[in-house]
Amino acid sequence: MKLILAIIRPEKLDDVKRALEDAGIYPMTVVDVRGRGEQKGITIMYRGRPITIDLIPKVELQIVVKDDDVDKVIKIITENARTGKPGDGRIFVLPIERSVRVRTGEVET
Amino acid sequence: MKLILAIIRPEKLDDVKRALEDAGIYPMTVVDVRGRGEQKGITIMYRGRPITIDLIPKVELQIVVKDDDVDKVIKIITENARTGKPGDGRIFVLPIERSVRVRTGEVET
Amino acid sequence: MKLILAIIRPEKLDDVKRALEDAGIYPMTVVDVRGRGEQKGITIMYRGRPITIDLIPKVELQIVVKDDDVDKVIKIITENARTGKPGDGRIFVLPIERSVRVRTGEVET
Amino acid sequence: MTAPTLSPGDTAWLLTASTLVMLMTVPGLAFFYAGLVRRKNVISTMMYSFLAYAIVSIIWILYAFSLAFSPYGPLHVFIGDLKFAAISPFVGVKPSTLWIGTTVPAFIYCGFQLTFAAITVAIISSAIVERTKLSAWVLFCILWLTFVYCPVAHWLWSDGWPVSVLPKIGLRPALDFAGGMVVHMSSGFSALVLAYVIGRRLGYGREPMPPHNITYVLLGMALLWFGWFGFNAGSAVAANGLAASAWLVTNTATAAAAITWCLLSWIKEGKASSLAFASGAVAGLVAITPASGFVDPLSAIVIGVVASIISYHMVEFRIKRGLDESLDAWAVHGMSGFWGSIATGLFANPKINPGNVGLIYGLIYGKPLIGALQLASQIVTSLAVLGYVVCVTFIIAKIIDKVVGWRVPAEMEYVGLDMSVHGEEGYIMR
Amino acid sequence: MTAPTLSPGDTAWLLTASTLVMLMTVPGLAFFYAGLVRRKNVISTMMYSFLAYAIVSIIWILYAFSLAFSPYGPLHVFIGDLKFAAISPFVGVKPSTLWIGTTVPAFIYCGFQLTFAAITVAIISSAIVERTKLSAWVLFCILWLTFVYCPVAHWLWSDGWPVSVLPKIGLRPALDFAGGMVVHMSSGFSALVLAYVIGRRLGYGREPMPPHNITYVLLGMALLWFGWFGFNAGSAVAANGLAASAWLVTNTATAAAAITWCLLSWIKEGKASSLAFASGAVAGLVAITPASGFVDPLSAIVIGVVASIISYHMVEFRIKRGLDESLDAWAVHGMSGFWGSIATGLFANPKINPGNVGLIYGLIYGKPLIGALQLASQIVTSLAVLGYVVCVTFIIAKIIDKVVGWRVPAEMEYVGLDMSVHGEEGYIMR
Amino acid sequence: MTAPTLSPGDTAWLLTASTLVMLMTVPGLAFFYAGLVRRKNVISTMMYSFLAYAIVSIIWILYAFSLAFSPYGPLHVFIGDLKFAAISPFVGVKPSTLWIGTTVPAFIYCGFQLTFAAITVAIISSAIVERTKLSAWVLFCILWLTFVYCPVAHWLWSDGWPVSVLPKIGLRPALDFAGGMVVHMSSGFSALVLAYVIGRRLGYGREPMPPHNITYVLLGMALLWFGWFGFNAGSAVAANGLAASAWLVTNTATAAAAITWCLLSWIKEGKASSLAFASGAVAGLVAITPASGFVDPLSAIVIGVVASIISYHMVEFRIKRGLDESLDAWAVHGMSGFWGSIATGLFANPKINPGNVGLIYGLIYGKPLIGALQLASQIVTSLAVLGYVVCVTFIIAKIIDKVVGWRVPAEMEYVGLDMSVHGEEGYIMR
Ligand SMILES: Nc1ncnc2c1ncn2[C@@H]1O[C@H](COP(=O)(O)OP(=O)(O)O)[C@@H](O)[C@H]1O
Ligand SMILES: Nc1ncnc2c1ncn2[C@@H]1O[C@H](COP(=O)(O)OP(=O)(O)O)[C@@H](O)[C@H]1O
Ligand SMILES: Nc1ncnc2c1ncn2[C@@H]1O[C@H](COP(=O)(O)OP(=O)(O)O)[C@@H](O)[C@H]1O
Repeated sequence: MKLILAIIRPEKLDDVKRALEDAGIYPMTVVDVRGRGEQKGITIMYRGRPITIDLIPKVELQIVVKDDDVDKVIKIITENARTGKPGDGRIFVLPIERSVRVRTGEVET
Repeated sequence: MKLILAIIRPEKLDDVKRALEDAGIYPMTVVDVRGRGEQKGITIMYRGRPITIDLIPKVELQIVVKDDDVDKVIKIITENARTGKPGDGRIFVLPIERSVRVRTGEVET
Repeated sequence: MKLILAIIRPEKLDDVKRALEDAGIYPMTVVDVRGRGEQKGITIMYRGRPITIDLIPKVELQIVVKDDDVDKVIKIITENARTGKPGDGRIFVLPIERSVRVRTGEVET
Repeated sequence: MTAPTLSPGDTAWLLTASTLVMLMTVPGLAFFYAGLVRRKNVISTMMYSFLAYAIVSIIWILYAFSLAFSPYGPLHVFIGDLKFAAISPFVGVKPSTLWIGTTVPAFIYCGFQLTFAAITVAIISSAIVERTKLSAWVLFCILWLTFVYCPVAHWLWSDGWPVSVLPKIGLRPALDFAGGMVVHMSSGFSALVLAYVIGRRLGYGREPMPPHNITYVLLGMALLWFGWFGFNAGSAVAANGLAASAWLVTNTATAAAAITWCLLSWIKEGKASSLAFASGAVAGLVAITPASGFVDPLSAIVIGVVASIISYHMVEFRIKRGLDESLDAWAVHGMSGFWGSIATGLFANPKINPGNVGLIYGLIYGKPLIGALQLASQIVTSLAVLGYVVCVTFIIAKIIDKVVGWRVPAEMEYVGLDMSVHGEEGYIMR
Repeated sequence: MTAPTLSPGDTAWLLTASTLVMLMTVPGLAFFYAGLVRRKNVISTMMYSFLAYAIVSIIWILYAFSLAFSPYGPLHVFIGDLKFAAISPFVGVKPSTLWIGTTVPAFIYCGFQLTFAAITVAIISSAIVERTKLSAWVLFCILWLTFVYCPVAHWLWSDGWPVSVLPKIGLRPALDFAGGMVVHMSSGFSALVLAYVIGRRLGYGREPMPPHNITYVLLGMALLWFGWFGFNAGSAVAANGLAASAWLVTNTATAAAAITWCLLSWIKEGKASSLAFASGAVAGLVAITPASGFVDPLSAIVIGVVASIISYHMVEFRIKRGLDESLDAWAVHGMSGFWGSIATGLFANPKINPGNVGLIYGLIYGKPLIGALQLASQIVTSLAVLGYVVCVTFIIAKIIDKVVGWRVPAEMEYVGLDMSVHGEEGYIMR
Repeated sequence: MTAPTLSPGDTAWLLTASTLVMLMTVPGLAFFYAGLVRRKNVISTMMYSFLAYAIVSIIWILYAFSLAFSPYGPLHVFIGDLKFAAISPFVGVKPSTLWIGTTVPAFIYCGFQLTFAAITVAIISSAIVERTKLSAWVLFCILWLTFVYCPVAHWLWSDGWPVSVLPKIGLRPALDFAGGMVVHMSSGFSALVLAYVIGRRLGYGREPMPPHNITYVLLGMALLWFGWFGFNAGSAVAANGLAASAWLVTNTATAAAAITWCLLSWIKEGKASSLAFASGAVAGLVAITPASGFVDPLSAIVIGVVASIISYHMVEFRIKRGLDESLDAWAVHGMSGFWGSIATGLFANPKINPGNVGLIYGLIYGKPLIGALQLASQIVTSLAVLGYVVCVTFIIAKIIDKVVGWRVPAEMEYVGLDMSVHGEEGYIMR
């Protein structure tokens, strides 16, 4: 199993969620975060001065899936969270050693 | 060392925290998250129409423990966060490569 | 690539951010969390009674960097987030298997 | 009888006072209560108050004002008739001798009383938060206003037995300047009954249910305090010395009670809780309400201090009994309203309101009998109000339970009523 | 002519009413609108209202009051002159027969009217939120106040053609008690025009843009309702029976409209939305505004119910058309203001305000012609206001677009105006 | 002497004005200040204001009103006596010639003044936020009210030397219509002294300490502005032309000052900060306060603009000096209060308040000497107030430091006073 950490634009959450549902991927955990990428945030010219807003609100999805589903999930997220402009986000894949269901105590792998 | 990610019901946080304390496990980081499991959230019948509330507030515990303590912590969490109803949550175990204490800079393993 | 999870004091965020910038490390994700370390929170004497405040607001940095940069980032964070008093925080390093840029879909390693 | 003359000064004050009392419910009470519940029910809790205000506003015009304030009808010792229903036959732009406010247009006397009826109903919602169907609450508002509020208001403020019959049997007319019995005892004890009938919130006692926004509680408290000057000083129905006196004793009792409860929490629990301050302020406001047109500022201090001591212990008692009377309307409104009604019979000072003497000033000024009789009237009437309110509210509550049912399904309660009933989220702070 | 005598009672009420109306904008409207936008624009949205209030406050004193309320000047059928500019020549501590408020000091009549002008401008900001330059807004406030508000206010409330010319051509003087046309139609239709000129927010229709803080919307609604008693009952410019009547019908129509819209959302969407309640309350307040000095409480119920039905469907229509008139000032203020202005010609009851008869009471009391003429005057004047406002606002909006441009750059809009324009973050809750 | 007659109109306005001023502290100031601190101290900051209000409310009744407003006693040039302590001997339901408000019941004159005393004390809390023991604050409230507020209020508003002695030595009686010196200079300079004695917050200057909730600051500002109409127009102690004038100049100066400070931030810092607008509004309100019963609207614009310019630079100066006078009561209240007191001696216009002429209108109307003498009186009295307040506050602050200590332990400060002192969390938004 893998933990997929996907940091995306908040306004794309609904689209991504819906697309994942359509693919049969329901479970997820969502965290409200702030972030910046390589652009060092957004720089705006205002009244002739540059202003940098460096931590922009983002949403982090944490999705644990079977190894086989990783590619599918990544594909869905990239396609649905994309605007083509800087700030679209990043997806990271982490290894999971064990997964336990609290309700039953059962261990999944 | 392992990072235990446990997503539980917010109203069970106090119980879990207390049970961990009793077992000598103090350190933890708590994140407020929203999530849904395989049930796709909660579905309610209201005035004859089904309503799905899909992202329910949850609490994510992040606890880094020695490898030997992983089972104990999982056991304590499952026992104390359980209600037996859908939505009780999930526990994931991730490998940690290094752990550093900011105050001293010392590396633990 | 590695995911560096650094839990630090919120009031040190600006210093750490600035120091990382100076070292050329821009990208990061920031999560507002609460936590306690081995001290079980802060204990205060108030009107003769001990009071324990157990979950203190912290900030969690999530920074994904090339393997070579890990030591540098850890050093910068420890140096700039340190006050020398309990509660300075912890840094954990986790392995990343894959990293995808949403905007382009390109996979980094 | 010559037509009474309109006083612009009195009218100005009544217009203002009515507006102030309106603010107590919309949004005063709404914020006070909404701050005390969990985040997932903030909208729902506010909507109970808002809907109560809106529903009472309409019904008041249609028939409730007439039921409560018409001095006519066969049962006029108990309740008015429908002579002024739909208030169309009576053109209210002129003052009328039918009501206490003979120098103000009847329309604003009607409006002023409307705001009292509305807040009384809204207070009761504190007992049902986080678990109750909206339809049940709407139904309750209508029935309770009709069968509980109208009679009790009629008793004390129109031609009811406590003012018309008691004097005939040798007692004094019962005093309730601004609603210690009519508003606070009736709503507080009704809240207790509802809490009993509806039952506890899921997880009550097992899970923490801390107030999600104390700043809203404090905002609500402040707006209540602010509006209460209209409530009490407005009840003089004139801009005169009595209104001024009511203003000052209201502030005094409230401050004394707020400090007292805050001190109790400081001493007993080691923390000077702001919620303690807020609860104390409300207890003080409630307790001075019936007395505010009769007592002097020093007595107001005593009334406030005792109110907080009583209500503080009633909260403890309520919790010990495991009753989820969720926001303590009974302990604060019911019991401090009770205390204030009795205290009126103790501290009424004839230098403030000539002719009205409580036991203590009766002893001082050599009229102990009149004072004792006043106290007796206060006790008798309070107990009658208490008994009537508890019985009728219980019947209404049970009927509603049978007909529509009070509780939402468990999943709705778990998710929170904001999402499940209103389809809304209070705050989206991300 | 003898100098009019100051009435302390009337003055007390006008001082209070002006203060209440001030609160409607600062912070009533500011919170209402700020709660409806996304978190990243909460400060920005409030600042539009606050700046509108502050700018109007200064300009009003300098020349706008004179333009609107001077009965002199060559164009006095259309607009006043600058005789009272800078209000220095006229010392306002005494009452003046020039204005309706002959028993109150001219200064407070000027101040009362100031608060109306300010809120009218502020309402328009609802159409431009989350995407507009501050400089464009500041410019708009000045131009719109001068070229739209001053003439329209002059028409109805000073010596304009709807009151001075219409009677001469056989119609009745147009009635607008507290600003159905002057305040609500003018701001509502101007909002529509601005929304059209400025265009939609980025992502509108594609991304969810839920209100970030419904509790602020409800707080704003409550403060509007509260302050509106000053708005409508204050428009009697005296503490008299008419003020009392206006108070009561205002409350009645508002309650009826709030319940109606809430019911519509319950029935049609399955949820009793609190935003529906709030929108209904505002629609009711708007609709009763022009009628509040003329109609009785039962008519007020009808006016409120119909207002919500109309505005509810106008919101739907607006959304279907894909127009980002962001916070629905047009649907609520514009259309309910229109309805209320017409309704005044239907429901005016001479028992409330002698001499003023709408069509319905005209039929009842045997004066159908007068009633019909009144209705005609209402329709003619409403349409004239509508036409004038739309045209002039369009011109102003286009000029500003050319000169400074309305929209901020896309990145600023994305980041939010709080950070990019004001350099501030509304809440730092971490 | 015949007993004065009660005026219902004046009484209605005083009842309203007192209620409005109460709202300025509870919750106006509380929200203004609480929004400016960090989230972890939101409750604590509010509680300083609430407790100040409650404590002053009680002490005022017990003895402070008498000390401040009794014209009797051996030291009556400096302070009153205890003749009216516990206000029991004087029955306040009737007007009294002892005080300026001869047409209103003495009780409400006492209540009106109470609200002034309370807000003055509460303003000082802005200097001690986020680091101070509750017990020290409670003690300070009592001592400061007694030894600073009562004398200074007596000087200007009862029988003190600036009104009784200055005329005898050839100067004019000092003018302070609504409290430029009594309220704002005294609280502002006391805040400076306290900040100096208590010292900086931990991490001040090294860590960012941004305001956690700007919407609360704006809400607080709005409620202050709203309530200030009661503060200034109420200080006429009648519903007359002077009250109307005070209403209008208050609004004008405030708007001018808000725009000015906002512009300064726009020009100098590139952002039109909403906090700048709010600070400007308060500076304008403060500056017009002493002048509000004397100046015309055009002068009010000047007073407002200059107030913002002064206070803006004083904030910069304070920051440069590294002083943690945390919420700038000194820069805003102290310095704009000073400016307003001087400005009264410049701009007083006899057309507004007959007999009172400032230097500028003295020159215009050919009475330069009277104007100059007025200005001299304003300067002398302001400086005396400043000197007295600074010295006595310093002594009180030092005594409290010795007896109970001002600062909480460092860990409590780190965790925040909400959790550590009050055991509460302001918001639980999860
Ligand atoms: N190396 C990283 N480590 C942690 N978070 C990152 C990293 N790179 C990006 N992010 C997160 O992703 C968000 C979007 O990244 P960004 O670099 O702007 O996207 P892109 O450059 O691919 O368009 C950032 O705001 C941040 O939260
Ligand atoms: N595969 C997953 N990936 C990420 N988070 C998950 C996953 N499964 C569950 N969660 C988290 O756990 C919470 C509870 O899960 P749920 O499936 O409802 O519990 P269960 O089915 O075991 O009763 C969810 O709200 C979500 O936050
Ligand atoms: N074992 C752990 N697992 C998860 N989080 C931890 C752990 N230890 C510390 N933390 C996080 O780091 C924060 C600071 O830790 P603390 O132990 O107080 O620092 P130190 O002891 O190094 O001074 C805690 O509040 C918590 O959020």
